[in-house]
Amino acid sequence: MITLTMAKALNAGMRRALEADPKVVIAGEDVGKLGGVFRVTEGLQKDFGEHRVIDSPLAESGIVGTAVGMALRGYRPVCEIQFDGFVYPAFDQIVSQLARLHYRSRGLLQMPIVIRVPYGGGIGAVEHHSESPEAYFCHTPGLKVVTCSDPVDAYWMIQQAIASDDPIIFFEPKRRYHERAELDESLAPAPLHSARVARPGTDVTLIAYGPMVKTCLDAAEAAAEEGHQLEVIDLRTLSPLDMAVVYESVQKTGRVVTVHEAQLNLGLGAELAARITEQCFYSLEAPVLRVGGFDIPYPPSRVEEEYLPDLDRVLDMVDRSLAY
Amino acid sequence: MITLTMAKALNAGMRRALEADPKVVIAGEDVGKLGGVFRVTEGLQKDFGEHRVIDSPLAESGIVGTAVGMALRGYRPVCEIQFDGFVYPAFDQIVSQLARLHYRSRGLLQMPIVIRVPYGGGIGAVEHHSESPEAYFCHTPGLKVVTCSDPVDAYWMIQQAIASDDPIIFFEPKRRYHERAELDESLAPAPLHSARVARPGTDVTLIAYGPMVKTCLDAAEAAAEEGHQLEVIDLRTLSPLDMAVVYESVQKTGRVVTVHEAQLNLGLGAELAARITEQCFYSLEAPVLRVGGFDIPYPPSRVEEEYLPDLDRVLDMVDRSLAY
Amino acid sequence: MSDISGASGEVELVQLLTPEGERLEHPEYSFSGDDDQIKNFYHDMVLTRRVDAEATALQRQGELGLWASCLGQEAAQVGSGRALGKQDFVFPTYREHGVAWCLGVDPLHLLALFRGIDLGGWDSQQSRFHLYTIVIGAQTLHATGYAMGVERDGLVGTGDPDRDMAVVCYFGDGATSEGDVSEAFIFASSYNAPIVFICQNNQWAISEPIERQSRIPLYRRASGFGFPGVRVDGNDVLAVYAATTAALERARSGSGPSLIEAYTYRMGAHTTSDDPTKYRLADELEHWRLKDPIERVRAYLRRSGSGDDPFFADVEAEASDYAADLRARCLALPDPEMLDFFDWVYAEQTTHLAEQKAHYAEYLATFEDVSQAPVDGLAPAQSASGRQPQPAYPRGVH
Amino acid sequence: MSDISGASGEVELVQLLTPEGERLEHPEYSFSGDDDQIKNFYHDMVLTRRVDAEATALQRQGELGLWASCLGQEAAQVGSGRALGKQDFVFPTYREHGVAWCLGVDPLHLLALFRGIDLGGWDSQQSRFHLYTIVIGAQTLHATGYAMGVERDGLVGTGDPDRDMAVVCYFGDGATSEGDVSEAFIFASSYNAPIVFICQNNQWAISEPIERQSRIPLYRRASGFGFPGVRVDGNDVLAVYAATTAALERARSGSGPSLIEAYTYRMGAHTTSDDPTKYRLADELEHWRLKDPIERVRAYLRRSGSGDDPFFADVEAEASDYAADLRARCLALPDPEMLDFFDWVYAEQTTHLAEQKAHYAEYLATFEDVSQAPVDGLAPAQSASGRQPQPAYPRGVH
Ligand SMILES: Cc1ncc(C[n+]2csc(CCOP(=O)(O)OP(=O)(O)O)c2C)c(N)n1
Ligand SMILES: Cc1ncc(C[n+]2csc(CCOP(=O)(O)OP(=O)(O)O)c2C)c(N)n1
Ligand SMILES: [Mg+2]
Ligand SMILES: [Mg+2]
Repeated sequence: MITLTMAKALNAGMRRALEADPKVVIAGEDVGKLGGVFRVTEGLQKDFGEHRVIDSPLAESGIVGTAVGMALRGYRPVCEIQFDGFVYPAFDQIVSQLARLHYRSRGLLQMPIVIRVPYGGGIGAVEHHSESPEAYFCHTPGLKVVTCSDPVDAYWMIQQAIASDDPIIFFEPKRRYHERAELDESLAPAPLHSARVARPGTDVTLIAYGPMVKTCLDAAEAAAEEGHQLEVIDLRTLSPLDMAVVYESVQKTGRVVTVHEAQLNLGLGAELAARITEQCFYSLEAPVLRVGGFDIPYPPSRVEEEYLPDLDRVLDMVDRSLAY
Repeated sequence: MITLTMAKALNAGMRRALEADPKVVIAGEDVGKLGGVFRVTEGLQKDFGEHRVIDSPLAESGIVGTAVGMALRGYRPVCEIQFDGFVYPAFDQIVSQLARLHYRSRGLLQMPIVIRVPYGGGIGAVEHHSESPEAYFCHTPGLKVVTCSDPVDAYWMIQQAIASDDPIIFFEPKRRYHERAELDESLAPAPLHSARVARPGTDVTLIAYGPMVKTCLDAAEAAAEEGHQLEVIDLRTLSPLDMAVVYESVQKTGRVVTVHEAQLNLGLGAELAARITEQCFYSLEAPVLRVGGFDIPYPPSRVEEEYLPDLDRVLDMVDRSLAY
Repeated sequence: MSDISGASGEVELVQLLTPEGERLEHPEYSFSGDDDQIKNFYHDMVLTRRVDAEATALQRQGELGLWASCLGQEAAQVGSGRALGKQDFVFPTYREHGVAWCLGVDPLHLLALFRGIDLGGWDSQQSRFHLYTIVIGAQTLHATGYAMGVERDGLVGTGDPDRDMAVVCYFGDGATSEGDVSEAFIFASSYNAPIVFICQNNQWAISEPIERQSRIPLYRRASGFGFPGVRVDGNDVLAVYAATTAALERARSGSGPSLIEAYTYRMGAHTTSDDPTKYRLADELEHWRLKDPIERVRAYLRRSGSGDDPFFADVEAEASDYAADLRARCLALPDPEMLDFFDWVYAEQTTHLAEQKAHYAEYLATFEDVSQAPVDGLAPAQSASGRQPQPAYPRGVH
Repeated sequence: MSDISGASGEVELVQLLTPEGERLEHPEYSFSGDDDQIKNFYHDMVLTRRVDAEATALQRQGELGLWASCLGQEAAQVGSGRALGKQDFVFPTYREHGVAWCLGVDPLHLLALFRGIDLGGWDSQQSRFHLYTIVIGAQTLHATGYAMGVERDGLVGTGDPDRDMAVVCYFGDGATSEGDVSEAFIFASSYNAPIVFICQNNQWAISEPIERQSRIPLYRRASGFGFPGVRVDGNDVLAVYAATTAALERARSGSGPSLIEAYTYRMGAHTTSDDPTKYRLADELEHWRLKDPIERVRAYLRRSGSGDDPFFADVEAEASDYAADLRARCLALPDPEMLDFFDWVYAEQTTHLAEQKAHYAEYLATFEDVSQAPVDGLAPAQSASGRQPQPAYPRGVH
């Protein structure tokens, strides 16, 4: 049993993957000597060499496009995009190539590529360093999208993602990089594409993922003091969604609040609301309510705490749900 | 009163805009001598010159990025992206620059740019030529997104879009380019960002846009024979959504089916379902149901008719809605 | 300022066979094969052209949705395709039918794609010919990444001809403007990847002439990225073969990337959807017709005596038979099944898609109940007018 | 194959002032200004460095979220910034504080951005200094488009110095790998746009050395795109000034784009978040310290007698005062209001956002009801622990 941060857990998970399979390579800007701007790949180039931990030229489309080529050659590339806001130059390669080569080849070719994206706000950064672009990728068939909310999941999920034969966009909640947890390696990890009930409850279901799981757990704690038992679901997998866990919870609580940092309009909350309403129409006591970033570009850091959903905004929405 | 196709209507609208304002320029691949692969810009370079109707190098990021620069110099560029599937190389410039310069400058700079994108399937094309990427842009704050469903709207909306000081992604349903309608220029056009009831009805509301409006009107016609009065809403503006028209309809019918070609998962139907359910919770007799493309990449053309929502699939969903 | 001489001056073009069929010497490049090999080139080019013509005809008759003809580019494609070693791997655009031919890809697969049956049905790993890429320039990065993998596999510079390998990547003149292509040049140069970039400069990107993309000869683009470039007469199969052979050798030996600009001409429309009379003059076509890649080989073979009437007649006959057979096989292609596509999205199927597929299958079944026997594979989608009676609606997860 | 000579050979570097402060002649470039102008350069460079140091200090003290220092690049920035004509327009990265200075942009605006108050608060049209662009390379296309607009406006090649204008675009060595930059080169060349690309090659892109991006000198990239490039000593303010002046002249006269590689060094960390000891050796820093851009001008001015102790002392004093004042103004900057941001998304506000803003305002008001007077502007967001009593919930359109 060891205690480690999410950043270290990801590092350890990648180390495991590099050890386990010589075809695993890591590529990205500054992932080598520097170990990435968040030090998530620290020490890996030193131990596995420049051929396996590759500092890429400053070109995101190039990073993903060459990863596609390496995958065709039998490699399993793990690409790092330095910050969420810099994934867009690679959008074409991700959406039109990476996501489709398996399909285009009628299942003959595989694209075992992981694209790691530190995402989300709350770190006081400048523009383009606090985005939550997950919905773009969830709307793209052919991709799978996952995100971890704590070090233990980080450790296992990165290994599972690397082991997967499908392309996976792996979102890492950068403001949780330095939070710690205990890892007991003897406990078997949950399947990659499964959601989990992070806290059981009976009154309202909070659905969150990545950085917002902690916020929701805090909210549930606060609500408990006021006598409301909130169930918190950590989605973990954003595409495909593990709706079974969600439906089960909703059938019990009849009330749902979705929470994410991304803009509300066409964010994950929309899809959750649509599916839940269709599937649990007669169980819902209130409409699915959504908390999220406002429908404006991420603001400068001095107001980001207001932009980001926090405990108060979550509880406010819980109250609204309960008021139905 | 003249009869014209949607392609000609767009051409006429752009001609009007070029005449009205010397700062309007058109740019894109093959928009000059060829008049675009769909001939939508036919004759414009001949009449307005190479300085105003610009054949661009084959580089979509370049087309949008230089348009941003031209806009900063006071121009009003209208960019053509040749096909929906080729908008992705420009994604970064659209999402991180075009959508944000007004915001970044605290309202000082304006980005009066229109990006025309022929979109959607049904024309028997090869890969990347039949996509419906509108949700990506609707999820992006700072952009406005519109689409026309008939020649009359096409004629006015393109002019309104060019006149707008906000960046607008203008989706043109390519399979409707050759459908005809009568244009009476003496009738004032509706505001750009408004939805319209394309056919009034009482039993179920069909919400559609672009190419699916015709499909829904046909479905309503067929349903009428079976005694069901479907109300068809043509959204016209996808971001911002004109929800007032939608809510009014739903309060009347209590049943909604959304229809689009785009993949269902996180498509526009999701956002519509979420908002409608929240706002009309007590009026809904059935959950908002969605018809759309399947959650797979667009298939080869020999099966596209099965992939695309058609009259049968719409009516099937209407029946399901009525069965609640 | 650094000089940009050559921008307007005379540009050297490697040529080993004139349009009149005369062999030329070149200080750097030579063709060391014999006339039998040249006869094989001739054979491949004629067959390529015949297949291409058949495909165009099929499109005109409504049997294909589209066709991108390679007419006029046979030498650029066969010359480079035949230079490939048996380990080398190719990344094409959507027009490399002649290269596909050289690698033994059944043209039926190409037709199937343009017929709308699939998005690329051949086994690209086995044929060493990657699937066609339609997004302009995107494949240049895939090719570069593949070459980086080859280098990591230790398959360059070993000196063992059975091990060393290289990657060839094709793209058009228009493609050179896409950011991806420049990024590919940067990665290839930075990692010294074993790759040969072959740009078929056919003078046009749909309606845009090469001048819109570059004001200097394209082969010079490479020098700014730190690797060599050369312009060859793309209608001269010997020059293309020689230059490709040399560039492949260079790549396999570990000396890194290079660029070949095959200077040629798109004799046909961009695709069957295009009407080139809108933007280019007939003269230009006439001018290039005189440089035909096949005619000059025929002239040479006649001149050298290696090709006689029976030889030419045989090739012609073979081409006709091949085309007739191909046409028949094309018409016999079965239509795809919509339901299959749900299974090709992921290596590991998701519950969501499996359910969506199941619901669609149930939906389809409601039609079959009515009509008992569907008229053909497309029956369900065609029944939009005659609706089925109310089915028992499964509550759908959409 | 075209030669790529120069790849490994000696590279010419335009230098007009040695690190020791000696003036040099150059066949193509010369500095025709007088010592007063050089004193002004000195002044600008010292002030730039002082502002930069103050900003770094403010960041260390928690007053800025981040700072990207331009330490060591003052000559590249002031030399080019001072060469600008009064019509010319500039597109910077996020590090051009010295250019901003030359264009009269109040450094307070730069601090405000890095403090997290706004995303760029200066009037870019009025100052002719576009907002900072953080996405690497994106601004090169904006600059090119702007230059295309200038050309369309008929403001090149008129010969009228009050009319002709040009655009200057800055970017780093790392940026040259981004597809956008190559596309900008293509558009600029294709349309013969009046633009000067200035690449400050400071040898590093965060932790990646220039060799990762290019194996040949960067200025040579231009030649492959059909326009001239030159490498100047980026720590030599006279050389940078001379080369920029010439390139601007060229652009204004209608002769099209050119590239200047200002060969310099990033003396500090990439940003205050970075720790360069992880990836580079102290030697390198020492080596470059001897080439300091300010020291050599000081040496020259001393040597020529144009700069005496009082002059240097005055500049120093002015810099200190300026910095102290700037610090005070920085600390006095008011925090932004979240609600304002809703109004800056669109030129024409949408109902949706107006409603979202109104709902958020209502939500904020529920807190004020409880606490009567918020302690400061951020009060509502800070009240996460002490919840308000149940408010009367307005039914939200979220
Ligand atoms: C990214 C992208 N943009 C636009 C297109 C549409 N398109 C298809 S082919 C073509 C021209 C390509 O010209 P070139 O590279 O010279 O190749 P050629 O067709 O001449 O062989 C264009 C613009 C595309 N396929 N991909
Ligand atoms: C598209 C994009 N990718 C990555 C980054 C993160 N990033 C910021 S600065 C930088 C290095 C830039 O190097 P260079 O162009 O040499 O400029 P310098 O910082 O040295 O002035 C990187 C990778 C970014 N801002 N934008
Ligand atoms: Mg071409
Ligand atoms: Mg740098």
